[in-house]
Amino acid sequence: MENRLMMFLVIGTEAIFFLSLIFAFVYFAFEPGYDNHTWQLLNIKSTGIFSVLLFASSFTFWRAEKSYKKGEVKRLKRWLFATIGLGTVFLFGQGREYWSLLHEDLTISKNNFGTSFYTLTGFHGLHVFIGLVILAIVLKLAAAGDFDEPDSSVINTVGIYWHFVDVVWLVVFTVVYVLPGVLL
Amino acid sequence: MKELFLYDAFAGIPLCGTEGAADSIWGNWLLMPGVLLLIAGLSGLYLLLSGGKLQKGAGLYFGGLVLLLLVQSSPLHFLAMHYLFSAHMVGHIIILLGCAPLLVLGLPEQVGPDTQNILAAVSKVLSQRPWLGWLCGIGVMWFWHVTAVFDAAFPAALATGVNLLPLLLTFSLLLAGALFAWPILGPLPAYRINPLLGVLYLFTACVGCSLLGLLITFAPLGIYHHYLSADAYGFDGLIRKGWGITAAVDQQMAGLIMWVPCCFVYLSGSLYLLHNWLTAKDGQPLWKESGLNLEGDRI
Amino acid sequence: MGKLHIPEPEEALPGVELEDNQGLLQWISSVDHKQIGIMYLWMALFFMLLGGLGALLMRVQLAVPRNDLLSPEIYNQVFTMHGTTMIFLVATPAILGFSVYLSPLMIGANDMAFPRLNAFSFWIALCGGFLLYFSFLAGGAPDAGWFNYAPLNQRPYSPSPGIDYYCIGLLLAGSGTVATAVNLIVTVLKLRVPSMSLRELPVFVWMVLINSFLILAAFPSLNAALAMLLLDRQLQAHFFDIAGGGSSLLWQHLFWLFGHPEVYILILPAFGILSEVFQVFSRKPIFGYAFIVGSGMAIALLAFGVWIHHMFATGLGITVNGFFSASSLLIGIPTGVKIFSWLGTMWGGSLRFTTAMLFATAFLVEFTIGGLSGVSFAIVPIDWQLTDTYYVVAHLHYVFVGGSLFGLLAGLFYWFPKMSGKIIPEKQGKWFFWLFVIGFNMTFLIQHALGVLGMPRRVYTYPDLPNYTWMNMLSTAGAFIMGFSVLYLGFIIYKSIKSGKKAPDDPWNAYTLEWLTTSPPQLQNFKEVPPVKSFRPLRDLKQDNPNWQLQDDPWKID
Amino acid sequence: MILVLTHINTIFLSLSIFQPASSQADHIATLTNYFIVAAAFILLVVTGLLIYVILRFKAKPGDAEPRQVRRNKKVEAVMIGVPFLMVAGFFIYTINVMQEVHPPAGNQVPDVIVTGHQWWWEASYPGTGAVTANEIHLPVHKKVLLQFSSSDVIHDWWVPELGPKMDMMPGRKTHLWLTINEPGVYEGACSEFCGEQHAWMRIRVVAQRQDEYERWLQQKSQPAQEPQHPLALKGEAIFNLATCGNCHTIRGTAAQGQSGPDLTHFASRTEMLAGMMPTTEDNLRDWLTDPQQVKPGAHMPRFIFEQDSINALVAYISGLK
Repeated sequence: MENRLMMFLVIGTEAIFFLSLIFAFVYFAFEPGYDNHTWQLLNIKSTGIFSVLLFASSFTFWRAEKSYKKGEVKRLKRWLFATIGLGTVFLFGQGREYWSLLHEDLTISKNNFGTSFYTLTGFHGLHVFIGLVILAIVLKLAAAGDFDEPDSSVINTVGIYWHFVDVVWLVVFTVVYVLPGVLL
Repeated sequence: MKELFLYDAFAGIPLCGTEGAADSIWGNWLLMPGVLLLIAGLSGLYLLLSGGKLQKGAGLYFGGLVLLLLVQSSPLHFLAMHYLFSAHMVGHIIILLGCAPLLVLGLPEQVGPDTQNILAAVSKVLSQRPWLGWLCGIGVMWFWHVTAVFDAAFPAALATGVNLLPLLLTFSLLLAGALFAWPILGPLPAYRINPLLGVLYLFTACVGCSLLGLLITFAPLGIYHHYLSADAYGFDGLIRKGWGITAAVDQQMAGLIMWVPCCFVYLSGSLYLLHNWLTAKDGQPLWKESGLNLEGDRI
Repeated sequence: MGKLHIPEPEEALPGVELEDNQGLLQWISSVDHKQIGIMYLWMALFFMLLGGLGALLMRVQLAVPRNDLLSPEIYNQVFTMHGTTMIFLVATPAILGFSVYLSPLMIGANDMAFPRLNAFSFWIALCGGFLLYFSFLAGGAPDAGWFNYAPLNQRPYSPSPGIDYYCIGLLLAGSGTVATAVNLIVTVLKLRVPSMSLRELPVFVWMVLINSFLILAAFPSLNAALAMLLLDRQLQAHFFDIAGGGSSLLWQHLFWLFGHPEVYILILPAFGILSEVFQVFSRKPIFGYAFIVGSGMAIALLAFGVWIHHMFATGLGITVNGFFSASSLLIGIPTGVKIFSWLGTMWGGSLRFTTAMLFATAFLVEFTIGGLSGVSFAIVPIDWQLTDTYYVVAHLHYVFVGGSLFGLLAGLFYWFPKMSGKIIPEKQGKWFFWLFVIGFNMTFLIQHALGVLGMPRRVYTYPDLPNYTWMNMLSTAGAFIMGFSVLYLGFIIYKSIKSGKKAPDDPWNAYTLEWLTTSPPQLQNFKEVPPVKSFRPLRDLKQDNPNWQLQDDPWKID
Repeated sequence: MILVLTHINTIFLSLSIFQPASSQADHIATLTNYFIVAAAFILLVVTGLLIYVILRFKAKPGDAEPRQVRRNKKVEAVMIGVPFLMVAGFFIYTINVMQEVHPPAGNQVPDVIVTGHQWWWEASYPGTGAVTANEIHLPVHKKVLLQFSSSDVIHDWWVPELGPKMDMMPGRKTHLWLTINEPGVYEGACSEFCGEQHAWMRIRVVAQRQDEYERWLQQKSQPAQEPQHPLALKGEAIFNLATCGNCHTIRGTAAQGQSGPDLTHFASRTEMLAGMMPTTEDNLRDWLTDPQQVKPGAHMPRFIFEQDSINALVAYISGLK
């Protein structure tokens, strides 16, 4: 129980961190320097697909937790592996998007859209990356037999974090990719 | 003057002179059948629940309805519909955080067994999943202030036809407000959420509300088109110049009303919960353990 | 009377060998909350000497008009470091030190919920502090003030790497603080003796709990702002760079969204300490437990709704100012409630003026002055006149020193016997008290007048205008008395630890559980804890046991 | 005791915000006075109670445990009620004064546009061509509108006797209303930390009767006087040769730079370097010899001039009246 409460508190404080970044993004969206033209460079379709994959990783993790509770360690490992795979693909997608945007000459110092876009999505990517590292450790521990008995709160705790990262992306995706298209 | 009546679901019945034609803003009282129907329906609901008798707390319930009637038919509503975003916001807040909690608080205590079961079921769902009520309360607030939805809620955006949106708006605010208040003020004390969880519930609601308020306060003028449109009844000069409420000030005030006073309502609620909890006598049951219990088994 | 098993630290910490007598190594490798708490306090004292040295340098520079002892370049670094040090490296660690040391003891636990995280938080905060000071060697300390306004914090206006160190140092220290807050919340909510409900938490622990939530909610926006600033300075991003389309107001919003709650973060635990001190030395329970807790909660919640009052002079318009004037005025009410609650605690009591109680009593006056001058900033037109002048300097020192520090000093004298097992002679404590109070008021009371007179803050010198010189000179003289008194405090602490009289376990006939164990407590705080029936569990225990003997008659009433 | 109090009182009355010289400052001073009375009352109540409590309840040897009172609802109600009423009163008053002092500017053309620079003030008078620095002339008995902005970091306008301060934000415009009561010279200073020389960014407001003000404005709208003396003529040549005109403007000549103060009527200002020193030939000479020595951090670069050239420049610039 202590672990879970700790993780709830951590994601609470992380949520406010992301709110601040989103606040900055929206703040600039109202400023004249915000370049709507550059927003058009974003590829909502391909990013949408990668987003779906990230959301799918929440599902696979949920399956992993279920398997763990039932004591099916083999399945746990499989679902964990799938989760890591999906997360990695998402990061790959983000890298791909950054690459193409840099080719379009949108850098972090180009204008304040670039500034707030890279910062917001970059910090989310960083959280995904940290999540992947944690998941890899969990997978390693599972392989070492640490989770043979379903009495640990570790998997559940890591799950809180991983679902949180997905929820943050849901909000970021809506604010950065969807809403400007609807409202502008 | 017919088109003026379109601003609610049904034609309005002016109380003092023709709507919008009164010499002073304060003369624009208007009874609208849509709202009257809603109030009648809610009164009927009370009688249905209570078995036709007025029980303890009926004053709160009907007080809520009278407040609703006042908000919807007074010049505040007139201003809200035609001139002031801030008046519109005051109306929202009163319905969401005034009328709706009053209705919930005033629900009859003695109800028939069937009704009892329904109330218990609703209470159980809401107290086990407090985020549901939270999401309703905050979600509806955000939803109606998405610029496109907001502008659509006014008849000005529609060329013809009867616009059901304003009535829907009122009703949805009332319902969301009730669902929001339920886990805290609900009729079955056994199903109210843990007061400390309640503090968190209200504080996060305040954050949600503040963010929207902040957004509206600092957003550039003109993202909500409705109040920038033409002066329909000739009060523009009085309001903009006489009262000094320019369009920019109006939008700021609207945002700030949602941000600051609205938060004080939530915060006062938090403190009320906390105070009751701290001063309660031992052994007095205040709440039942709910499904979501952040503090675990140890309080 | 059922006794309960309390887990030993070893059980909570599989695989960690804890041994005594390993000297310094034992401290460095320690995960014991008491040692970490004490290290926090040493850290605070160490940086207080550094920050105080800065303050004295400034006061010397300002003693006479048109002084050129310090160049403006150096002066700006000194005052920036003074503020940053005192807020982040003195007040915060001191508060965390007391929280970490006392919370487990007061709730009958043997350690924090996550002892290793606890150690990590301390060391990362200390590293942050050292990194910040390393900037002096790396080409210049930060020089844009502790609130580091944009765009002055940008490269073109502050090319030295100082502000980069400011960002990284504060990010580290801030992460440590947040981690400690998480740890404290979990500890208080999960590790209490099972019979202690939240309604029986000692007031101090309540304040720590509320404060930890405040930290969790406030620090992320600072961290976000620092990250943005670092990106601006290192990768040429445009958050706060006006020419590139950035905004200087964005920094102010994010900074004060953190900064205003931070003021309360620094004062709430002090309120908790004072509540304990007032109770014990008045021999009465706190007047209005619900009120004192509730007003703490009210302050914490309101703290997030008032930050705009730091921006009244930025031209946001009278509508915005008006609303935030209201919310800022309102936050004065719970603060006032607390003052009267403490007076109510003293009323009808049997007051014993130990050094701790003297600090608590003096606090009531000093903090009322600081609180009232604070209210004047909620009144927008007065703020328009007086913000960013020496009146603010006076106000914030009455709040931080007359409020937080007086509370912390009361706590230091109150818990010193418990922490060290030694006694500070009351006579020496009282000498320190009077020196400090006189020095403090002499330094800062007159600064109210300087501000009203027209002296802006953060100036490295000033022209010889009527009354400026003697007022500044008086302030400088006071600062030296204060500086001397702090050295004297260091001396009496050192002397008491070295050769002080051994302290009994419960020297003050106190009310809370930390006095149930030995002075200083063993590694394992408690073997067993009696059932808790109220927020004064130790008093209940004494009442229930008529044969309870105080080891030693603590009261020397003079 | 009374003597000390009277002395303190005289000092306070001589203090700037209690010597309001504009109607805006008047409003604020009245509000401040009410606040001081209320604050003094509260402080008196707290200290009074405290002293009483200390005297009355100090422990005596052999005291029994006092009665364990936990709360008192009436006291609690007073504790919240009285401050609430006071706060409410001040809030209403605050709103009133704010509306009096700082109404929105609307689209009105400002009388003066003041721009903050590191570390000096530029003041231009729209519609007249007059531009000056650090010494800002304003008419009395007229409600003037000042518009503020900044060319670099945040600065802040504050002249205590004239009332409210206002930030100057880069990239934004702020404003201030002033109705000055009496002619006179009012001292102020930049009130937002703005970098190395924040201390020497002082303002002088010279308030003049309407006719004098207009005469001043008329005179300052003129281009610079042609130098007569041969040394001054030489100075003008050096001024142009040394690219001083890249940063400074001297109206009527080729010098049209924008980043330094306008020097067209430099010598008519009584102080130089934003209040740092009086405008004298000696000070000017020191400044031109090594600016960093005089005002470290200032953005004026050091030119290596011969002593003769400096004398010529001083002759030229100090002739610009």
